Amino acid sequence: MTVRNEMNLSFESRSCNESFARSAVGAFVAQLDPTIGELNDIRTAVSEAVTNCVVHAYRDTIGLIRINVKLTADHTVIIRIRDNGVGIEDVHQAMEPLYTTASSEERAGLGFAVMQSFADSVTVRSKPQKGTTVTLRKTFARRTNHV
Amino acid sequence: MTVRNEMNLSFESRSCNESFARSAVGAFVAQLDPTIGELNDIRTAVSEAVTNCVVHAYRDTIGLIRINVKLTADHTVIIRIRDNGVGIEDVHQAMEPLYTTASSEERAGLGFAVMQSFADSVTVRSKPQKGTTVTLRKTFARRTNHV
Amino acid sequence: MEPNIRFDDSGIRVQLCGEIDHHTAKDIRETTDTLIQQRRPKELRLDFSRVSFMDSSGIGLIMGRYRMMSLYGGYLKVINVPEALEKIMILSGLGALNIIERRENNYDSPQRNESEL
Amino acid sequence: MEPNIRFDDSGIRVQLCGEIDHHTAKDIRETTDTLIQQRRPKELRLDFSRVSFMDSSGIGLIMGRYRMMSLYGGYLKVINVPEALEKIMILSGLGALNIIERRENNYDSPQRNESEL
Ligand SMILES: Nc1ncnc2c1ncn2[C@@H]1O[C@H](COP(=O)(O)OP(=O)(O)O)[C@@H](O)[C@H]1O
Ligand SMILES: Nc1ncnc2c1ncn2[C@@H]1O[C@H](COP(=O)(O)OP(=O)(O)O)[C@@H](O)[C@H]1O
Repeated sequence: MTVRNEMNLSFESRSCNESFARSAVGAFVAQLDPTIGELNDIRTAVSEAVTNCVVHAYRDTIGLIRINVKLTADHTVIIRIRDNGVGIEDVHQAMEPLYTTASSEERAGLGFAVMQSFADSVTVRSKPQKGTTVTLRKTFARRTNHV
Repeated sequence: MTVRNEMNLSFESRSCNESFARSAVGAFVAQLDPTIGELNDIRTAVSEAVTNCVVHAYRDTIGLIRINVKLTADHTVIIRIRDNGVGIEDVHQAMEPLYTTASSEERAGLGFAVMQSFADSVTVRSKPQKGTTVTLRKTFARRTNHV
Repeated sequence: MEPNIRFDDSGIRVQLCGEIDHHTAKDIRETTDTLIQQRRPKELRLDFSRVSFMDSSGIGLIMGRYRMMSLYGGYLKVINVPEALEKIMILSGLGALNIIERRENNYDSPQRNESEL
Repeated sequence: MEPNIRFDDSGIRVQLCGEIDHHTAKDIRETTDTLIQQRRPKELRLDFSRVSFMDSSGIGLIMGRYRMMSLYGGYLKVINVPEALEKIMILSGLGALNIIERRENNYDSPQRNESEL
């Protein structure tokens, strides 16, 4: 896995940054010449992970969200989204579709389900009171008109 | 000067990141609801500063470019672009229109002139062999349909 | 991002625009709920034809309005879902509620029929 | 970003597209210079109508082609500059070279006159 290009991004957990985060990651990933559908998948998965930091990790506070994006030689994007928030006690349970600890705020409990469906793989590492790291991976179809 | 929102970005000095950098900064600055012209000014000034890091600061090497963007309560954006490259001996001379040390590569020597014309102010701090920090500032016109 | 609102015989149609995420859903929720409470329409139609992006916050938004309309004895329709949003609509399980209509005539083209797929 | 190229009686017209910066200027330069060397046209027209962004790398690109055309005894014209690029074109001092034409007919609309402003 040769990394061809890499970027780091950090910003505060304000909800107005959700749209910025997916735009910035999208602009970087565009270098791999994804289809519109693939780009939309990435933007959606990133939006879910970042929203979780805003809504859950830093509930009632403002904290730092850090994103690392790697583009590899084999048309794969690896996106790591990190927070130093409350963390998740039971990651397995958290990833179950419809499970949410914030139903009063109309969270659908589908964040992780969307990430899993829109990325090729999702890995979650979390420590209560320490924070959470979500890693998304997606390989784009090689297009004929692309070198 | 109350900072309302802030972000940090870092990436390698590859020329394909020039377009990513101005897109990411543009997406963040869009929160201040600038006009299309104001947004284009910012994108252009950022493109000049980032290109200088790619072309001059890290000539023949790949190094890290770091960008910090602050949005203040009074509709001002402050953008700091930093490199740890070769630095500039004589900043005053470097900022003169048409001055360039890379005319063989068709640099027009207008990078700083464009930054000065497209931003409200440009500050340059540099140390030979240490690197350069360019700070761009621009205040957007308050628009009537905007809170 | 302010939604356009339109009243007709069969109820209220809310034309959503732009990107729907956790941040923008808040305003849409407030506008829509005020309308529902004031007007108690029989039918609420959420028109997605001009929505360019949506994440699971949009699903929460739809589910919440669905529940609210049911509470008041009315019903919700989700209309004109663009192709780009089909994947997330399917994944959400909203299909089972039978509230999604793929194509209805657009807000801007009243000359077309209100026929449904 | 590959530029479109068109030949006509008066020379060569190169239709540039998208964003011109230090990164994309490289390819444009190579394509254009190969053309100039192979064809030695009397006139080279760079059409900016579809350029959405340009920084000072674009100025370097224009100046370089200007010099090259002069070298071969031809001349350069910069045509159809969009409003968004006027600010940087003015700042560049290119105006003094008298090579910028604000409006010429567009590549895509040959029915219009080749009249100049
Ligand atoms: N970054 C995070 N920090 C802390 N808790 C999280 C984080 N991400 C997810 N969670 C927990 O996992 C649950 C499920 O997340 P998700 O599937 O995205 O649904 P939703 O965000 O709609 O609740 C959340 O309700 C929350 O309890
Ligand atoms: N980040 C930087 N690091 C080192 N040198 C720089 C940097 N930015 C500018 N310079 C120097 O200043 C000169 C003028 O810069 P500029 O006005 O942007 O014109 P150009 O980039 O076209 O040369 C450059 O040719 C270079 O010598």
